[in-house]
Amino acid sequence: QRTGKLGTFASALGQEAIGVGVASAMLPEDVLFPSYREHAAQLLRGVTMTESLRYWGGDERGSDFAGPRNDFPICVPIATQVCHAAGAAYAFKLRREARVAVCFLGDGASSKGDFYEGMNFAAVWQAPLVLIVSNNQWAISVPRSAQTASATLAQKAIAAGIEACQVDGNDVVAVRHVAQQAIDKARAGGGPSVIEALTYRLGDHTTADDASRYRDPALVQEQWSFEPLTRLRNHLLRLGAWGKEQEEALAHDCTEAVNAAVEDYLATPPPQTAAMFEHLHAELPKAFEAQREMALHFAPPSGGDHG
Amino acid sequence: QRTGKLGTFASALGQEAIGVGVASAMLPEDVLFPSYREHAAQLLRGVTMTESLRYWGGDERGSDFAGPRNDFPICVPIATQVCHAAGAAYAFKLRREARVAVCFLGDGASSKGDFYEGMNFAAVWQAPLVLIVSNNQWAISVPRSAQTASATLAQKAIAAGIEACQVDGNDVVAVRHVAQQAIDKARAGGGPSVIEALTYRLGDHTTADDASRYRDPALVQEQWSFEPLTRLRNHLLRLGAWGKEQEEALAHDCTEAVNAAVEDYLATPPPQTAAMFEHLHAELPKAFEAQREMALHFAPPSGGDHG
Amino acid sequence: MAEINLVEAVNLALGREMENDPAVVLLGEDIGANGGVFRATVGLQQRFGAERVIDTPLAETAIAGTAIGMAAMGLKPVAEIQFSGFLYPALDHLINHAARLRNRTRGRLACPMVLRTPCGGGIHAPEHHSESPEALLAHTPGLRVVVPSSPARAYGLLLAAIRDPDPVMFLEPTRLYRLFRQPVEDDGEALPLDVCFTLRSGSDLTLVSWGAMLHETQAAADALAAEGISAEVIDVATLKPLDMPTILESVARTGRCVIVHEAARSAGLGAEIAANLAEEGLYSLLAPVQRVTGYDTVMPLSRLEYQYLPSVERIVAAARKTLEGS
Amino acid sequence: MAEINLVEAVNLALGREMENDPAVVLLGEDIGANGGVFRATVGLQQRFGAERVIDTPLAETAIAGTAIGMAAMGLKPVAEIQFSGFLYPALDHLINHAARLRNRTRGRLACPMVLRTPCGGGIHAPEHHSESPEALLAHTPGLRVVVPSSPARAYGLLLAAIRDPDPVMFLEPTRLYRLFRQPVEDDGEALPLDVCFTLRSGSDLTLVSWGAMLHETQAAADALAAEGISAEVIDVATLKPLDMPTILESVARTGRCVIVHEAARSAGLGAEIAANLAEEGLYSLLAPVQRVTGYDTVMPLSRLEYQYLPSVERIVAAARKTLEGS
Ligand SMILES: Cc1ncc(C[n+]2csc(CCOP(=O)(O)OP(=O)(O)O)c2C)c(N)n1
Ligand SMILES: Cc1ncc(C[n+]2csc(CCOP(=O)(O)OP(=O)(O)O)c2C)c(N)n1
Ligand SMILES: [Mg+2]
Ligand SMILES: [Mg+2]
Repeated sequence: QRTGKLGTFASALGQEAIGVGVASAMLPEDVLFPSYREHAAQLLRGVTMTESLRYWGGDERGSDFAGPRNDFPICVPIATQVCHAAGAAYAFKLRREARVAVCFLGDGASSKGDFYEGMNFAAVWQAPLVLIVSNNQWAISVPRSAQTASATLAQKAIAAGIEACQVDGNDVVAVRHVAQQAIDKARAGGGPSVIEALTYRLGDHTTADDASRYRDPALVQEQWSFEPLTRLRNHLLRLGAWGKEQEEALAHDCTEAVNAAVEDYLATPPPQTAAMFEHLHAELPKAFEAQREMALHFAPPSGGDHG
Repeated sequence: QRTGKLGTFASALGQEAIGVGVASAMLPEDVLFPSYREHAAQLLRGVTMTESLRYWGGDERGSDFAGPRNDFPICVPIATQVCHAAGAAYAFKLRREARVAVCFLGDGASSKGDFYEGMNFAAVWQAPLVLIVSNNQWAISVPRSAQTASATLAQKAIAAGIEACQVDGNDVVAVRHVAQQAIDKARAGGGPSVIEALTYRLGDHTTADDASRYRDPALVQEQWSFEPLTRLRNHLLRLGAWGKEQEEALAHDCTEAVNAAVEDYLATPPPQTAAMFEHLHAELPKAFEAQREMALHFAPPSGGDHG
Repeated sequence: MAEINLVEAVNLALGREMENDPAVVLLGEDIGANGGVFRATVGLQQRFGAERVIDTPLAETAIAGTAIGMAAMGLKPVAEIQFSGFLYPALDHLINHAARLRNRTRGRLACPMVLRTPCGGGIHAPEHHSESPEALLAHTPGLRVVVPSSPARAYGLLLAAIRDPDPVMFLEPTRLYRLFRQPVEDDGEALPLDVCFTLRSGSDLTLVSWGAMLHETQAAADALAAEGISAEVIDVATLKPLDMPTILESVARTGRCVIVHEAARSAGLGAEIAANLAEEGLYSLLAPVQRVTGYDTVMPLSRLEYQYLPSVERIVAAARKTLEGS
Repeated sequence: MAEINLVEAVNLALGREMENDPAVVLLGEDIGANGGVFRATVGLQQRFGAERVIDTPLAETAIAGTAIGMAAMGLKPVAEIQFSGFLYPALDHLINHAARLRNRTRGRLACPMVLRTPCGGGIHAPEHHSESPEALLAHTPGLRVVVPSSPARAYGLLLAAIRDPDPVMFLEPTRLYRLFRQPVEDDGEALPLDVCFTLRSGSDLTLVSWGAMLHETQAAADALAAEGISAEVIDVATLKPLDMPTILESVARTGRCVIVHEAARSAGLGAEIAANLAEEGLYSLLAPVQRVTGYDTVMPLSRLEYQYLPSVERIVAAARKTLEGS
């Protein structure tokens, strides 16, 4: 946004362990239903950084994942993805496929009817659905305490009669453990589960947000001591499974990968005007051809502008 | 319907005790948000049988209650009334009025997002709302067991962090007792509650339905032994507080009242064509005057036809 | 060949396509054991099982939302919204997701679903049961909108809707469900989803309508014929995408057009047709276009509904108006 | 007199009316401490307290639904839907309840609520943030629909909307929020809710638009003026009820009309205006009506949005077309 090269972006800062723990417990044939904040999960699923940059840069091609062809694109209308995931889970069950629909949502999303209705359908169907509620304590400026009077978000699953648990969302090992259990259970026909992963949004809501307007930076400071990467590093160091060299090598590899992705992204030819009409329907109805002609007639030679 | 004098009608057969028990615990200044089946509650609130007949006969004037001026009209879009009731409860709280919003819904309605979202808002607001879930075991042809996997409907309140209980909905005394507690608590600023009143739909869903298509009449027969009026009668008889004379007197009074109401209803002049435009807005915008003229121009002299 | 009514034709098409294609599933409220409140799905759960004819909990948002997930994963869900007034909670999923999934993913995922819902008034139904929401759907890019007006077209258009690789909104006029019978062969032949049907040719003016209103429109054409006025009658059938060439060609011949629909006038689909005439057909118009529509008021309860719905008298009067002074 | 932009004008009107009328309450997501994602409500919670400026949980259905309950009980709720794409879950309550409560109860209960939502594209916002849903609302009997195009009109029309005894949908073009400033006096003067505003008079053709598109439309009028073509520019402002007399009077003088809007073409509000011209203004039309609109495609992500939105070039070209051969 600031550079004009990217649009609004929602950072996962502080809650990366959830995406990693969950996605690492999924099989390739499972299907991910991501919110806009679970980049970690998408990366593990095989969505490339270049694709993510394209999407956030304002280009639909960013959702045409080369890797996980069946994963859903990022869902912006909050909680609606829960219903889509429940329907997908039903399809798997109907076809006797050992696949699981894994869906991410936030604490704010847990207030929306879509979450409740979708969860209830999946429960009645005993469909292979795992719902991960990433409770980062904030829905933009609305704190968890103002979102609902329920003591936990996990207990919302009681309303649908399904199993739920809370987990320390900043402990990647713990997340992986409970996610594996829920996914295995779903795959085995045991029905849906809800996992409330407790974490904290360390960054602004998005690059368009300024959290200092509504939350005390001191609160955020405290939370940095639970930051998941530091915790994992310390854990591995204690185990002697990690050291300065690996750290540097990893940092180096990441920088390389990010730079390569950014270059790729910047080298992407702009979307063409005709793209607006290409995938409206499998085939463009005759009735809209004139509109396509007009769009092409008035199209700038350059194609689309920068995000 | 059959006589052509009334439209579709949803009978409360078998669940009259819920409406009576709840409405009798309300104060006049409280506000009722009825579903289409809680005639008993509406009657106690002062909605006349003539008004009900007008509504079900296809005449909006049936919702212009002479008695409870602030009560909401019957709500047909399932569960939406929960949100309206939550908003009304907020208004009472904001103005420091000791009034309670009492809202009826069914077991099927408890699957809808509106129920969940409205309940959650009221809980966050600690607003004076009492939700009565009349669980009559059926949503048209869908049995309670297929509606949700949760063991009870009362436990759905846990999702919003509010108090709930189950009550024998065919025991008018028990219903009155728990309703009084919930309403008093709400009035005193104690926040919302949910009451699941267990009952059974003894009749067809509506006069347009034929329940024999989807449920075994034998099941219904069994349920007749729990029919609330019989139970109340037996109870009063045991107490010696009721006898043949009272029974006959009551039957006589009821028949009189019903006949009077039906006469009243049949004597109601038909709605006039202009009525379509009278209450669209407080004042009809100029833009629609021509449409009004046209409607009047083509109006049959008789006015509206029979329901 | 069996003579069937419109709701039986819907049932026939559903059964036929469930036979043809194991990916087709039905979901909705009371569509199973009860066979649907209008009996559109009667017998299908017995035939295809409860896994393919799904009685859902009471939640229209989730009915639409789960259908999208099913469709994206290769099923061909046909969702039923029980009555037109309960379509609104499904709109978010239809507009934000069903209509866009293909575009959003550049064709990687698609949404081959059908949403069936009864529509329109005229059967003295309760409140919120007599809506005509077609314009809301037709305004939404990515949705096809179809309204059949006869058993034969209901059968052929519904087959086409189910086979279409993208979301189709299929609105069934309740008043026509049992109004008349027609021989319909269960031959699995679909009808095209992008053409109007000319039900009657005429030379003096063009009457354009769809759904239940074609009943009044045809009656009006008869009344006009009795006066020696020859009216062409066009059934739009597929409201989006709209087959304007057929309508423009007709008006080019007749020079006069009356559009009839049940939905409220303002920003209804009749406006879109009239607008196209003002843009593409202006020079062939010999008289102002007339719209005979529901009023911009709330659909009244049953006792006044026939004063809200366009009547034969209103259509005939509008037709005469286009012929005034000629 | 302070020079303010459109979002500041919205804030000014809200503050003014909350001062005037204790029944006015605001509810929505992030409107309190955060002052709204577009800063429309900044400072109001501090001024009027958290009981009157309510940060709700994340649920648009309940935001609309609870506002209806508040309004029926005598409050004057002004609900904010955070972004246009999230209006859809509120439609059921708006269409089935807000728009009908007065009619259903014969005036016993009413719904004096305002629903504010940003609308339109052009600010490179994320997916689902650039919708133009005005036609869906304008098609709904019982709703008023208002779209301001300047700080002064935003102030005056919003005051009128809050004071109106019935539901008003108030769509705020995000692209105009900060585009320009204008002196606006906080005099509590409301503007009428049923008239168009003629922003510029002309004799050769009439340009009709609303909201952000008036920016392009005015620029087009300038470009045409440079060619010696005199264009009248009308801001519809209140889309429902529609002030057709003003538009018809203008077209009667100019004989030519170009309608510009951002929403998809099919069954957009432009169709309603063009339809009225074909009905009431046919004989004054010297050339086919032209609509310059968003395409019947999904609003693209930011990199193509300016190719979706009507451009000055497209408006000028359409204007020239109406003048061809004259
Ligand atoms: C239906 C809907 N309403 C509002 C928004 C605007 N919005 C985007 S993110 C957000 C807060 C979501 O909070 P949460 O669910 O906790 O997820 P988080 O952002 O914390 O990951 C809101 C209100 C939206 N995207 N969708
Ligand atoms: C939103 C919505 N969907 C569907 C319907 C049609 N419908 C009317 S009653 C009913 C069943 C309701 O069951 P329940 O909530 O248990 O109430 P009951 O009829 O048993 O009193 C249905 C599906 C409706 N009125 N509203
Ligand atoms: Mg959050
Ligand atoms: Mg029930």
